[in-house]
Amino acid sequence: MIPLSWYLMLGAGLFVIGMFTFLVRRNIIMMLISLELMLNAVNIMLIATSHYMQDMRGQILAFFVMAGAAAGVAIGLAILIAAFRNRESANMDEFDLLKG
Amino acid sequence: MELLVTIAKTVLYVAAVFGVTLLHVAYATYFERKVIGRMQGRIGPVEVGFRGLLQPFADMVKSLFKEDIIPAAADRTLFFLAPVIVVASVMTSLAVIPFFNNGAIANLNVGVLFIFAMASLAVYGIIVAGWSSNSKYSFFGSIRSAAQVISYEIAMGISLAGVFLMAGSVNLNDIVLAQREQPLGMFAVLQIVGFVVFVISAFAETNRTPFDLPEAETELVAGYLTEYSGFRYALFFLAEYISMYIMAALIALCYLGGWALPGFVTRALPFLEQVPGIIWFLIKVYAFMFFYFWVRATLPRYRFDQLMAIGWKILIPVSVVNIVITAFVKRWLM
Amino acid sequence: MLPEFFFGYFACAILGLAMLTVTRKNLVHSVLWMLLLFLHIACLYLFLNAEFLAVIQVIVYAGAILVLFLFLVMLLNLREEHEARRFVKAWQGRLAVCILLLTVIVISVYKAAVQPTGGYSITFINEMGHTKVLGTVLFNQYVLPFLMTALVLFVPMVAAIVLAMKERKR
Amino acid sequence: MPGSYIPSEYLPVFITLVLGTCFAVGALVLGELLRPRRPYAEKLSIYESGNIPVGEPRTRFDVRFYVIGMLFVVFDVEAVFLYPWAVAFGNIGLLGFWSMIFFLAIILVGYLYDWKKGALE
Repeated sequence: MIPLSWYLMLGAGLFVIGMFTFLVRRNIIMMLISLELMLNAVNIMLIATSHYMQDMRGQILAFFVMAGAAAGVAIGLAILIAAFRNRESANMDEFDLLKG
Repeated sequence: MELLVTIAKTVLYVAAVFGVTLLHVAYATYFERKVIGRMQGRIGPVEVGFRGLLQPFADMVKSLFKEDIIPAAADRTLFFLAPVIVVASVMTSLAVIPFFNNGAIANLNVGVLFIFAMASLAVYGIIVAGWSSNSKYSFFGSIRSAAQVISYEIAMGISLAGVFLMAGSVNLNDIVLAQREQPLGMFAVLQIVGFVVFVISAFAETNRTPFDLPEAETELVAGYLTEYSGFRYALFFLAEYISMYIMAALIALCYLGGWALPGFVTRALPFLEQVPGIIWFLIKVYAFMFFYFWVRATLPRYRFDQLMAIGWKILIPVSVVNIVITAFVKRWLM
Repeated sequence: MLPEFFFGYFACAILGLAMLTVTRKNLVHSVLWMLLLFLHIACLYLFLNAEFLAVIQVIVYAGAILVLFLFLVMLLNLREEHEARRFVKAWQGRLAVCILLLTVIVISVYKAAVQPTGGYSITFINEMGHTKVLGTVLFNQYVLPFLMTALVLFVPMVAAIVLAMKERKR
Repeated sequence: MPGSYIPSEYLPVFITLVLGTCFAVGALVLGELLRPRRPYAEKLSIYESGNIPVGEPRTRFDVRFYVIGMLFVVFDVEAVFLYPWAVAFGNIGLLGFWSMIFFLAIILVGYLYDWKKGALE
């Protein structure tokens, strides 16, 4: 018998790993990857809670999160392509000028 | 203890399924050469064994003993891993195919989706193979190949949604049982549009002619397989044939009635119920395998832009329209 | 005993693979470790009796999103960065914030427990099939969020073309 | 009971996965033991129709491959929403039915836009 809090702590650990990477890495692709890790951490928590409550709401929400993640990644990477044309780099520090 | 017995039984069953599948694959290559040979006015392999029946084993021994070259610039771990990913993912999807009533290794509730999931993993094998070889032809071939496979995966998924709609389930066993009372005992009649789309995508998914661009010798040497030789190449080849079987099995199960006989046939001729279902299943699978070879002997290859245009501009819209019409008909006319 | 063993394995594997994912220098390796991570998360969903979501995790995350990442990493052919330029300079403060956040979450969920209030028990889901249960709930009670998802998916179709294909006009 | 659920129907799948991987690795290792091994530099170099390899092997490729990948992600998610709808078709009301038609219509608009812009060429 596993208590729900174990799953929540696992999710928290994954979330913090993703968040730390997001904060310290400069590479945009790496930052997007860590964003995915955070979303997955939230999904684990949602599905676990939903399972323990015997309710479907959490799972539906996790489903929507996946769709949102897909859309977000597609746009994020498209922005990266557009930015890459101007700077030839995927380094976040290079994109500090607000002009095309 | 009970658990160990279950595991041992499953291991034996899985090993038997693998063994039989590999034997079928070996003879599928022989069958293919014979069929295409006859169609082109040749006789195919005759030298090894009676009428060339041992040819597949000769090929296997040859590729086992052939020197295998890993390019110096390759990423060795990934180079080793790529065929393993492809073969393992393809063989795992064998687990959900019911060869007869409840005859699947695992009767999953998400059966068909599991096969899709495994097929989407096989794309990694292709990309990793091309990238790790560190060669232009391999790399470009793998990207092309991956683009092709993912494009047709969508058409395939959406066209199968029509079948899910008719059957009300994604479990392969339930899909087969739902077809019994359909016209001719198969969904291929009412879902004819989805069926055609699925068949075309199946050719593209398994990289068969007329969509075998990844292996178009005239353009990109051997595509992502350029740097692979010896038994590694043989494993990719094996995976291609197993996935042909899986596609043929999916078509047989989802559109052609699988191992079941139509209701009106069993009512008219009850003794046919005694025939094991696996026989009907294999007849359908082999009919489709023959179709694969027939097409290969007949049709020329498409150009890459034509191939993408067929996938994106024809198959996807057609399959979406098909599912909308199916939904309307099912809602108000059935 | 068995559930604890499986949970322990998956927890260690998920955290370990996440570490591996974010520390690799070569982005292709990073993405491939993440593939393994997503497969483990999918297996974890199986233990939460969410088999449809497990399959979707593989199809959408592993099969689509990661392929897009891999395409982009190869498309841009990014160089491996210098060690010094991989991280921002003042990382100690950010680490402290992260550890603080972790502590806060762990303390707040440490004793978390919920009552099984809904009617979707394990037997009910297994009998009806997870896909069917989820579809029934989704399309009867969550129609509006679903329609908003359609808009969410519409945006990348337009935006990505506008952003990525800019060059072709010249 | 939540918290002690074990998906026992996936045990055979796991066994199949293990055996399949073992088969692939075993075949490669067997080949490794059996075959000859006489490498030299030319043999290990990359195949380029007999010429000496030139240029960067992992060159950048056309952005349209990325656009294809992006469209693939969107359509994949769309297909994934279709499955529960199709399976639960008998249980969903009129609103759920029309919502999916509306969903497909929105996706269709985006698809036509992409077609017009030449993303599918």
